[in-house]
Amino acid sequence: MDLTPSDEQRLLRDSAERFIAETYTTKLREKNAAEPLGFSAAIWKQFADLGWLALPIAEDYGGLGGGAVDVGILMESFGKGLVSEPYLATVVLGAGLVAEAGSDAQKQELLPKVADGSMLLAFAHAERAARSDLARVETTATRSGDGWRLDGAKIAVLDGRAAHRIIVSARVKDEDNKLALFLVAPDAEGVTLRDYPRLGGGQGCNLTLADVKTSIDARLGSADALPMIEAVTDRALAALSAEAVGIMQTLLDKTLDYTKIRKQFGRPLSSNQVIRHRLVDMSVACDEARSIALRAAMMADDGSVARGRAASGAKAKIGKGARFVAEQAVQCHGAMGVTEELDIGAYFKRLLAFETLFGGSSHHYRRHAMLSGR
Amino acid sequence: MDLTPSDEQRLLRDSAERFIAETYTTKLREKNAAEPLGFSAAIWKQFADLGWLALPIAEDYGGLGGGAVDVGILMESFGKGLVSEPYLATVVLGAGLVAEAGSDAQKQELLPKVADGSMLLAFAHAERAARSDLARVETTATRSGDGWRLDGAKIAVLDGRAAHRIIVSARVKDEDNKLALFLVAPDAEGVTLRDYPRLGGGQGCNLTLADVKTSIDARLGSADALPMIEAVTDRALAALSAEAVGIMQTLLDKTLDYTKIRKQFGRPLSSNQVIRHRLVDMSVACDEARSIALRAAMMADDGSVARGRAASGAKAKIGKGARFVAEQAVQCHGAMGVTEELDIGAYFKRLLAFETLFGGSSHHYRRHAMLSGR
Amino acid sequence: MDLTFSAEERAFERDVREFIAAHLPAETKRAQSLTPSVFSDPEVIVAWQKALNAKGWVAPGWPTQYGGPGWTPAQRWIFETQCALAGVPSISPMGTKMVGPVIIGFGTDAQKNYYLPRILAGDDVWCQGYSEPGSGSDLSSLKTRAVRDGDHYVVNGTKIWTTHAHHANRMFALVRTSEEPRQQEGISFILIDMKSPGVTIRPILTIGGDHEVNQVFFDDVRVPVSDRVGEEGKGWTYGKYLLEFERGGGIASARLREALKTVAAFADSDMTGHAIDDPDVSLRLSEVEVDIDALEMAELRVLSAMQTGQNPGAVSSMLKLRVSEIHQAITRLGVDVIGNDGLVVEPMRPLYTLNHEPVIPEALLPVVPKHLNGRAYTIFGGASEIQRDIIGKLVLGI
Amino acid sequence: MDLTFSAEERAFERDVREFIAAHLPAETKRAQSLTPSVFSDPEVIVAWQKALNAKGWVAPGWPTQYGGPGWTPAQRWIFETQCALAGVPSISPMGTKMVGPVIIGFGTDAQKNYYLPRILAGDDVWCQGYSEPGSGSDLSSLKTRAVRDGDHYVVNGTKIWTTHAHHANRMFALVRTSEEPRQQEGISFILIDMKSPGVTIRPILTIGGDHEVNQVFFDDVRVPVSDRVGEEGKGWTYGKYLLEFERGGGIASARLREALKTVAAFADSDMTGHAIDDPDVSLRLSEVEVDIDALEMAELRVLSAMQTGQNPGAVSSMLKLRVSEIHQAITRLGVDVIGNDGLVVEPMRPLYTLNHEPVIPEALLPVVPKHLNGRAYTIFGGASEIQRDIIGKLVLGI
Repeated sequence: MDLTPSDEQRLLRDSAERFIAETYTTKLREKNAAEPLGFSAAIWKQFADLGWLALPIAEDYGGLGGGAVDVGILMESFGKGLVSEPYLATVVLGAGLVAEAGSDAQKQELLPKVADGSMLLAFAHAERAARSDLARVETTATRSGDGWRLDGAKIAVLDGRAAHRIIVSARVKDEDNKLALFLVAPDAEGVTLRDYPRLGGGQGCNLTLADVKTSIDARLGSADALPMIEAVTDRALAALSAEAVGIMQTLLDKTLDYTKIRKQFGRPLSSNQVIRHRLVDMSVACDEARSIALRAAMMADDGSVARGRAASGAKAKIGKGARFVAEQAVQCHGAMGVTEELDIGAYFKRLLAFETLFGGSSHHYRRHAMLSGR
Repeated sequence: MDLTPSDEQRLLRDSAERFIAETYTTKLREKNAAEPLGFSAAIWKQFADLGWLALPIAEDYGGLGGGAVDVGILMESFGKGLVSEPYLATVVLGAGLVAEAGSDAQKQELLPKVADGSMLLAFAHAERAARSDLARVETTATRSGDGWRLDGAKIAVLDGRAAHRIIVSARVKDEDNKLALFLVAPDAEGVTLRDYPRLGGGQGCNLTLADVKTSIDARLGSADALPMIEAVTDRALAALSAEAVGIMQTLLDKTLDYTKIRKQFGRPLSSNQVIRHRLVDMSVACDEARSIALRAAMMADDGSVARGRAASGAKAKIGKGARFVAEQAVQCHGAMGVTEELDIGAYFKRLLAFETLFGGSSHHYRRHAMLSGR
Repeated sequence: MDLTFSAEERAFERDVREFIAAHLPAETKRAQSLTPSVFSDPEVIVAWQKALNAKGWVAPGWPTQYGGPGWTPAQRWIFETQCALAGVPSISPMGTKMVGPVIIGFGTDAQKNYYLPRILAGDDVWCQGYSEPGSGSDLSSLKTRAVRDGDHYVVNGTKIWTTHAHHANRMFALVRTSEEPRQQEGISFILIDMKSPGVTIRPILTIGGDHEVNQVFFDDVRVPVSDRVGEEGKGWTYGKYLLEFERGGGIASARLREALKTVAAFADSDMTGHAIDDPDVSLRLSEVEVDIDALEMAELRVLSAMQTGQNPGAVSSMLKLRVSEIHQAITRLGVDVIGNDGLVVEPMRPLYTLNHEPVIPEALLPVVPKHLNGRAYTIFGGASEIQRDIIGKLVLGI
Repeated sequence: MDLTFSAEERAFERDVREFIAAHLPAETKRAQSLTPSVFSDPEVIVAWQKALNAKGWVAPGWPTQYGGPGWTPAQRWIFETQCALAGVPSISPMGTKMVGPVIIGFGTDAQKNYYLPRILAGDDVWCQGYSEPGSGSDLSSLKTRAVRDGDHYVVNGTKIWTTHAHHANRMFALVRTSEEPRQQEGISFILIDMKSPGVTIRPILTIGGDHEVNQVFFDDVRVPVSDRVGEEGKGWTYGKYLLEFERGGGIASARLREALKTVAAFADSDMTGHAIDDPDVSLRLSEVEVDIDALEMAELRVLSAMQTGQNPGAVSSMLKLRVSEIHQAITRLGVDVIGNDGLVVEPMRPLYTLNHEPVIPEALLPVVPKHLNGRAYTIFGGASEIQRDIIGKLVLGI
């Protein structure tokens, strides 16, 4: 039993923190937001060069074989910089699903390219009627000629416009409505893509699939995809939780700095006991978030119940804490906090997006309860 | 539209406040707690003389025909004194059920006696398996010879030991399990009564009914009793809400006094901004409680949906506010607050009992939602 | 005590409803529902204000001699409730609720005769010049100076968080006319023509992406001394009077109730996958509704007290606190209800000028911006922390 | 990073489990489960402490030379977890965690040789003499005076909130031995024989109806100077050292987890009409469980840091804050779970001496008293407000 990071993990943290501090400035963020895909190809290349894209990919497929804790270290730093590169979509979700569900041939084809930065992926799963229920999918896959035909509508596809392949979940009519995953090219006929700037950075899109034809080998593996989707989503929850920790910590740090300097009625804001105690509560929330995010990462490879409880617990608790920290950071910044003059608002929005993604706190507390047999 | 009290209401408030301030002291409270029935017969006589027992009883039956707002004025004062006399059990619940469900003969027999103080009543409805669900009753009533036979177990019967008649709810087997109410003498054969001091003052008892025989006219009316139980319970919720307002206000006042005088680190506690703002939040909670309790009283005779939403809304919201005020009153009193040295603890316990009685806040928010068609 | 209306009041309620039905343009209603900022743009309000002015209903709080309708508190309640029910945009408070009462209370006859009818007609669009960079909720520290030069003041300095400065032709402002040991002294209340040479405006985007507030710079701006309201150096008193007016909650529960109903309707629709089936959403709808019930009763108690001539007093800070918190609870619930659709940012502003099919249902577009902008409710007009200080002092004596 | 145990650690875990199974009397377990006060009565603990002492496991935090078991942090973790799982009563912290470390740190050899073995064996029952009426969380204002008279101090004054003074034969106390301009100076740390003439004890009932704390009066009580620990006038330093020890959370998550499990078991039984079917109860069980998960990770992080020689620092205030809040959330959930049965007051104390059939199931009797007494968690040992002041200062630099 040991919670001290390894030397490799310390190095990873140092290099990520340095990268964010030196490179990922507000200016870069603004530049990225103006890019057609919402991020910078040059930065993505840097990620590849630093080995970050290869980090959680198995060594057999050109990766470094890192675990969820390592990804968490990276994500926490990404949170501090509000990184908008599609790491979650491509590496955590996309490569994660390929690794989990794909055949060896599919892994050999796709994963090394993800690792070297030449392949971007996205995951199209959520549907409007499903809300946060992972099992609820109405998109259908039908055998058609020598391939598949897909029909349905997906929302909240993270960074779908940038992806070379979108992994689409659908129910296979001929197989008792089993859930399956299909690789779809975004420019395939019948695919309509409405993209939009995403709250807090990055992009998203809604996807309509009308009579979309794919080849027979577009299907990732052949087993029931739901357990795999759950496993990968739990890993995404752990990664997002770590990212949220970085965002929360940054908001706390900025608010501390601001309230120490900013004077009202002749005294710094932080001389108000009410503000001081609130900062303490924000700091407690950050500390707890760090604890529970680490726990979710450390349990990401456990059995589905323990893993799911840890992931949903982290998402739920950090959701609550993030809301508190974000709202109080804005409140303590006063009028400046509710404008785009400072980047407090940008961090606020990213945390709001965190809360929304994959379902909010009450959804995840309920999932936690359900997995506990309640 | 007018929210100013009438002259009669102002008089009622003044006399009740005066009575509590002058008569209902801590010493009387301690004396009452040592009484076998948990309250004082002399005080009950005074209540009768003051017309308080007759207050909500119809004029046709020897009462004053007052409404829920008038009862609320009285109950708020009772809260300030932590009155332990069985006003709720006898006047609000007992007489309320008789008035709602009884035949004219039953009303003629019982209500004038309640009004003059010679008849105490209690209501035995809750069962352990039902939790707060008013409709869930497993006690049965069977026709037997020329009367009824009752079997079952009731809990949380308020002031049952003191009652001359206990109104017991039961399902009538021969009438499609319709809910009905029966007048039972506590010393009837087959009735076992386990009484106990009640949290926060007064008494309670658990009741077992094993082959209890009553006369045929022990049944209150003959209609389905559930809507009547709901109506009377809603009025009890409004009355309890008003009582809670009195308790909350007293805790706020005492805490204000204490924190202004008590010094720590050389300064009064109230000079701490954190304490000051907490007192403000307590005062906001008191003010909101007063508003919503008044609303429940003013809507006590509305249709069942509006009435039920108002009553459950008040119970739910005041439950939350009461919890906050009670906990912070104790916290601000420091170690003294968690002992029986001051009466802060007594008020705390009465509010805890308030929260428990007839179901907690989440139960009542859910009932509110259900009545809203959700 | 009685929560029901008299026959006269019911008749008035009918009149108001009919008036709204006859005079509220459909496009005004749509624009209002697509407005995620705190105040509605003047162009959204203008037609409605003209109609109201013709009826004499623009300024319920004004004495009849200046054009107020002479309503009882119950009538004001009914009017506000019907407006809320119908989704009517609020008239800008800058004129009717802010500078208007100050002119009525402290202005010269010439000022009254000139400005008051123009406020009612909407001929002037007003903005408020109080806050300055660095002053926040501590207004007494303001630094914008007005130096006397003959029968003019020459104004230099800057104001910030100026709502609708970019629409306004008039500003009422607090400026420093002399240096005094007590900061509150030496401040005067003046009216500035926004078209004057030397006035420049820098837009500030809100966190929700809206252009509602600005920073305004004054560079040797000349203001006639006749546009000072009241005595020189007493501006702080008038400003405080006005702030109390601003804080004096008024009747907010009706609009909050409608905002909650809108969220509930979203939750009960396909647009959100029937979020209402989530027990948490359903329970929170009840929680907030009961909060509004309590607020409504508090507002009615204040109205009843006013009807019998009592002063509502510091209760306005308490109402301000609760209104802002309830507002935020509603907008927050909205975000949770729309779920994944909250990730969509629609950059077009104003939203009501949108003329393409949005990615998500049009009605959902303002949900997230409203929540974002709504964080300002506990900051503007005296932050909640300041309100708690005030309540502690005035109500609890601590 | 790794959350699993090594083979050695798993073997140790087995040893502990077997030891508990062999030595924990059933009546001790019942008494512990029926104890609603913060600390267990000495009579409840005594048999278990004797068994532990024979094994050398009484004081995990002590150096081996004084009888500590020399465990690694992981072993301490395992021991605490197994004790929690088995419902073992906690050894009184007054001896092992409070006065013991001060004697080890600052006592003479004679004091160490005499007192430490008696603490381990449970021969002395200790109480703490810190708080005084009026001092609250501000200990530096204490007034109990010890005046030198030959080789004795003569003590006059009073201490309050003295846990188990009525069971104790020994008190460690902070007393004023001289008047100094800085209040913290002039305080000494002395050991008082509770059987001395002039010591009287007034019981104070807690809000839950338990006799756990007392007020103690000293009327010319003579204390040998040899029973002063450390230097005269430096008592404040030792007292603070000890307070930090007291605040230094240690390993609380395991017992909190068991307390939550108990509530969950009540909720999942006929005793409560299956309260667990209430979605609110189910959700709150998850909420608190996740809070405990986070606390456990924080405790493990501190243990890991200590294993590599780092100082946990001000994190102990943070843990104290969370432990007290989580404890209160659990007891509160207990009250909500038992519903109407929470109205029943059972006046008999100690509850484990009850020998009649109670009105409600015996297991539910401590639920409400635990909640009531539990309000003290955010007050004793430095109120939460004080902890927040400390964290602000030490962690955030404000």
